[in-house]
Amino acid sequence: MTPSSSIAAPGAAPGHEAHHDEHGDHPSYLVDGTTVKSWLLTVDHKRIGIMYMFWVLLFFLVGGIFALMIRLELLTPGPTIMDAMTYNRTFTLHGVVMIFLFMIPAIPAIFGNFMLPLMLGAKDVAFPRLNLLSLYVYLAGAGFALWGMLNGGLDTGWTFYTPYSAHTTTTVAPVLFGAFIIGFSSILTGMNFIVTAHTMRAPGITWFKMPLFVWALYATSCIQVLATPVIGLLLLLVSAENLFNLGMFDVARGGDPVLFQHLFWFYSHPAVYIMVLPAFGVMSEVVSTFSRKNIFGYRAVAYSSVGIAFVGFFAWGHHMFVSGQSTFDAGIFGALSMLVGVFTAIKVFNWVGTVYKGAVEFTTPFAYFCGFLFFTVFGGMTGIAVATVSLDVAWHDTYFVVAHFHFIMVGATIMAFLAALHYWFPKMFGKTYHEGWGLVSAALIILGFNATFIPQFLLGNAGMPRRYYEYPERFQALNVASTAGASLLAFGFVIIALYLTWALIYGKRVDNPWGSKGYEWLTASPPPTHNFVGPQPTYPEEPHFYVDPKKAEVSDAV
Amino acid sequence: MQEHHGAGRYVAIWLILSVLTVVTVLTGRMHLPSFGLLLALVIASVKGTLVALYFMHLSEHRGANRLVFGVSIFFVVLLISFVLMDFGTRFRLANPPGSQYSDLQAVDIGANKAEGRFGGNTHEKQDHEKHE
Amino acid sequence: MQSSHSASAPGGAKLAAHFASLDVQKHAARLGMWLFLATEILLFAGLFACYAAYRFLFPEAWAASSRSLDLLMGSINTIVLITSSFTAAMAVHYAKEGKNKLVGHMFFLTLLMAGAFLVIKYFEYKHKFHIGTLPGRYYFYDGIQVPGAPMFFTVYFASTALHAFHVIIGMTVLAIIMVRAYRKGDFGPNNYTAVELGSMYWHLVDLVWIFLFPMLYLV
Amino acid sequence: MSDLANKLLFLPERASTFADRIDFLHYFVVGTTMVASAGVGLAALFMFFRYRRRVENQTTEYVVPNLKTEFLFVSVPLVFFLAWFAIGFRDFTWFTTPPKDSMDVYVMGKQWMWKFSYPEGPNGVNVLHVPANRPVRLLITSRDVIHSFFVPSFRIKMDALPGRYTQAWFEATKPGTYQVLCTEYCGLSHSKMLAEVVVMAPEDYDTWIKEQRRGRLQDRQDALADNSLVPGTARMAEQGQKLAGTQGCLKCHSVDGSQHIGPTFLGMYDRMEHLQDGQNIRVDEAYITQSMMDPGAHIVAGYQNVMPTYQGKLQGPESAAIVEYIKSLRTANVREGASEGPAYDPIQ
Ligand code: HEA
Ligand code: HEA
Ligand code: HEC
Ligand code: CUA
Ligand SMILES: [Cu+2]
Repeated sequence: MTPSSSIAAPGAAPGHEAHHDEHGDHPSYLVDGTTVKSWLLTVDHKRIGIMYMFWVLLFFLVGGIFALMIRLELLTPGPTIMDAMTYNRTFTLHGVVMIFLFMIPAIPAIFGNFMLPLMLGAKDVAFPRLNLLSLYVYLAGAGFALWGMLNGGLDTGWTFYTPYSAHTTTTVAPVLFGAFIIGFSSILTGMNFIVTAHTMRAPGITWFKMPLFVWALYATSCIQVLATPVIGLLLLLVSAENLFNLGMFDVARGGDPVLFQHLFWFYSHPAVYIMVLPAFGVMSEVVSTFSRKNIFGYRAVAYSSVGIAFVGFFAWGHHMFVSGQSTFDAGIFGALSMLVGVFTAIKVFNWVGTVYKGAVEFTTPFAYFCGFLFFTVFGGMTGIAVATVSLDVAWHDTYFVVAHFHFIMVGATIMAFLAALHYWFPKMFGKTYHEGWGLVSAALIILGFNATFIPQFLLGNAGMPRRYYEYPERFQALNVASTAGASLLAFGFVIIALYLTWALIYGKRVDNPWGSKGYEWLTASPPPTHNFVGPQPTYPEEPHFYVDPKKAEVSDAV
Repeated sequence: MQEHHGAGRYVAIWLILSVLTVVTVLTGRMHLPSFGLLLALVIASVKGTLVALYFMHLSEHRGANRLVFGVSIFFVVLLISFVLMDFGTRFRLANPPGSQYSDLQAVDIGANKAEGRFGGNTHEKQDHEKHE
Repeated sequence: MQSSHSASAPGGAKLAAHFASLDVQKHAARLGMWLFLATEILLFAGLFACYAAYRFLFPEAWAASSRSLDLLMGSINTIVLITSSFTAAMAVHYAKEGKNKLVGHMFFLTLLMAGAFLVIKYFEYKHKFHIGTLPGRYYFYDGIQVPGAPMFFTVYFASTALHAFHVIIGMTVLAIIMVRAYRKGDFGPNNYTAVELGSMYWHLVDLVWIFLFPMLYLV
Repeated sequence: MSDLANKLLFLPERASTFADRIDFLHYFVVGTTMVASAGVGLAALFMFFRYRRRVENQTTEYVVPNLKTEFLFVSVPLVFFLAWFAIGFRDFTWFTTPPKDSMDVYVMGKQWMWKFSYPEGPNGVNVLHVPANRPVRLLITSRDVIHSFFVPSFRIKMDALPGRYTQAWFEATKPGTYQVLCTEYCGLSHSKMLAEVVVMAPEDYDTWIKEQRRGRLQDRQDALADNSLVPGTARMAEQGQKLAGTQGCLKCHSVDGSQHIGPTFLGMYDRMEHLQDGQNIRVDEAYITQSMMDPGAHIVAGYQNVMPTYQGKLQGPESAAIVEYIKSLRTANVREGASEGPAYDPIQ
């Protein structure tokens, strides 16, 4: 199968591949074995990705329900639907579920698992069984955490700051232990991806011919491997403190709570790049496909992923400007935080450059790309704003910070997640969804998102602290606006859930509806179990090469 | 891809490691005033390097493996040094009382003889109110 | 579809279907192991950071407390662990030559020394429980009366316990490989990855101890 | 002009020299943010219209940036960012180095109230009086967990760490009353840990503090305190007092120190209680709650096991209120007032 044959007829009716499952010689991974066991014990990266998708979406729903509870509670200044204790548990669980159960595994474990080997022309990831193990480890951790949540919950905020977390009477240990276990799953995935990228590239795919999604995953994986153990240890120490009074951060005996914060953010700041780098990777693929252009400045984008991962490790102290940390450290961390912004800016400008002179088709993934671009710049620049040391004195722990990170986590990462979901839906299931509904819900989500979180920036300016169950009345108007926006947002998600489920069953069969020239589209949709039938396809010069071969003149300028 | 060495090499490394252990114990016993810990850590690093290079065959492995090891050590150093910088330069009273970087006494954080935390810290509650 | 193992290459090594060649497979295994070891190093990094911070703050307490440890037992343990690391390295050496029996013997020696290490550690712990040099609020030792001393023992117990836990894991891994060497005896010049990775793990345990020893006993 | 900007950005009134200093940077950064994001968004939108796909499978030119472009991508943001950092860090250093002549006030955060004390008295709860136009240094500590002292109108914030001091300083520019909020999550009533700063004209302040030190106008403090700002705990203690009466606790427990059927509530909280079985136990929230729910679990030496269980008779908030009430009856065996140095009660 040559590349040209697979992308010959974009959007066309079912290609010959789509019928494989019927005559069964090279069945697609979806139907190759239909027993429950063949799914639960599979080592096929694609099936593992699909199983991850199920669970991750479920946890997104759970986290989203918590979010809506928060928003409802904040509708009025006083108690609205719950008491203070419940509220405190709700935002903690919202944070924990969204971060540890949803956002960190979301793109790498679903789309990374599915696409990485396809993009490298490999039959699987390097350690298929570890890959399966990571799923079960994740579920075990999630089980622990959920059990802890149901049996008392936890009210420390997702940051688990001591000494509060060491003394609260809520069930800290099971949730922390759950998060600790999930950390292993994250490490396993990361190791697997790194080794896969190093050893499993098909002949012809050199480092600088790898799709940018792979670069992004590679950088993400490095962070996962290097940062996760530190929080693992920290979670153990806090559990030990809570259960047995180990005393590592015990103030009465000379311990230092700020040390805890250093260790926490040593992981959690790089972790925000675990959440956003894969999103950047997805968007590099999406923007190439839909503007039918090679990425403008491929190397710059690739290097900047690694650059972000690296300097991301030097910025953790910017969460602690007013925590009693030294002025000197604050200066260093403040300055280093700025560097991350520069690397991100490189990416942003290169994406815009990719659209330049392209041939843009405005589809649902591209709609999300537009939203993403705005949110990333706005969210990222407000990140720079809070990294500006003197300004953070006022903004720290107010709704401004809440708005900043939702802008970048919901605004950037979820937009990318949704774009990936729509972009690769045909790849994963061989079917397509209804474009009209896609655009409607994208519009709803982008609108609802702005309505939810822009008021929160203003709330933060006005001085509303975060994690507030009750608030002074002067903040109510903006809170009502935010809650209204959140309901719009939720509505958008419900529509997506409906039409995608519909498409899963009744969707039109397609092979490569976008005419994409990404490497993953070289094989059939859905791919056969071993990704390729027959000899390995040869890979074109680079992914996303849409130049007319007849007049392959290269203009080396802007 | 990997050469095969005789057992002699491992024996040699083992001997060096043992000797270094004895050396570090001896220098440690001398309680050298300022650079004692430093010396001990240097010796430990030498030992660690030997183990990594020869017992773990890092010297023969591909670049990627060396990079992984190097980067992880680098991040350990990064973590420790930024944290220490913080303690060394922050507002003195924000350090744990009783520590060498704080002007407050340990009793201020509720330590007293009766409760046997630090034992008999003889500094009673005293004139530390006037921080200047 | 679940055929991750298929082709069998000469020398007993199995080539999983998704790898290009045995060489690549070995490289992948090693790289994976190094990455795993990197996570272990960073796991201990957290404790080292706690150690460094508190030692920086309470140098006198550190000096006094470290002198209350039993240097002799600590030194013996260091030598024991280094020697066990040596035998583990020898196991890889013999595995490459296909001398499976010797591989088993070497790992057996390693396990023996690991056991000895734990026994000595046990006596050290017991003594501490007896005299009261315990973490945090459990501290009741009258001998050292400096602020920060309980902190030292918090760090001491946290790090040695975590290390001991790694020793136990390592012992389990080595025991499995040892049994395989004795029973199946299929290690050879082309098939010693398991031995190599197992012993790498063991060396890491040793490596951590090489740092913990001076940090705790020789401040 | 800057008033308009303040309104648009919902910034609160600007009432300290620090606020004057940083607000300009605030407009600059937020303004650039809006311009940059709108710019990037519009550029993408424009290109979408300009470069719409016209035929299916349209091919495109191969465009790569030259070095100059890439250099521009890097340097433009970098210049902005570094400039912000430089200005920001200069102001931050200014904020973390109080002037030599500033007046000290000790601030202690405690679940869930703020205590203020002046080196030579007086002490106060939840209301901080300061003079305008004089630098004031706050030495902030906490008695239990981390809190954070935040005055939006002054744009200042600093965490209160248990068992040690952090510092923050400000110079208020106009008399008035400004809200203080706790911005570090500290448990149940985190959102009710409010207080206020009363900025007085310097002369008024001088007379005020003189009167306070003479100790004559003790209750003046209460008169000044805004009732709506009385912390939740105070209200809870009140409620607890009522409950203790209606639930019959006071039939057996006195509140004046005299022994009755049960031990007195006065000073009960935080004391070491000697138990029948020879053990000692510190009376804390958990123990008090347990005593209500399962009185037989620990019997105080010298008393009978006659206390009925209140399991099922008291709701969670009710028992919490009673606990607060008992806590409010603590005696002076715990050092009070931040001016004595940071005292830390580990919440066991
Ligand atoms: C995906 C998650 C994510 C990402 C990517 C980021 C990205 C960044 N974050 Fe954010 N952050 C969080 C998630 C994230 N953050 C979370 C969860 C918290 C709160 C944690 C908690 O306390 O609960 C937080 C909190 C947080 C704080 C602490 C605030 C406080 O508590 O006081 C700070 C402070 O510096 C900060 C900074 C930054 C910076 C500098 C970036 C940078 O990486 C941003 C870089 C991007 C850009 C700069 C945009 C691109 C730039 C351009 C296009 C250039 C524009 C052109 C010109 C200037 C001409 N973040
Ligand atoms: C990835 C992370 C993530 C995501 C996606 C979100 C999403 C949202 N978050 Fe949250 N949030 C955090 C991470 C995240 N948050 C963190 C870390 C904190 C800090 C916690 C702390 O302080 O400790 C926080 C805190 C936080 C607060 C502050 C609470 C406080 O400080 O008191 C608020 C308040 O408005 C809020 C709101 C929202 C809203 C309205 C959404 C909405 O975007 C949610 C919209 C989603 C839905 C409504 C779900 C709809 C889903 C479906 C219908 C299912 C679809 C199903 C299929 C396709 C099968 N979040
Ligand atoms: C019938 C008499 C009686 C009533 C009514 C009663 N108690 Fe008690 N209580 C006792 C006695 C006797 C003891 C000491 C024995 C023990 O520890 O159980 C005691 C012990 C306690 C203790 C432990 C005191 C300490 O110093 O260790 C607490 C706390 C307490 N009671 C709270 C309450 C509260 C709150 C109520 C009301 C809701 C209440 N009690 C009602 C008799 C009573
Ligand atoms: Cu005190 Cu929040
Ligand atoms: Cu950060």
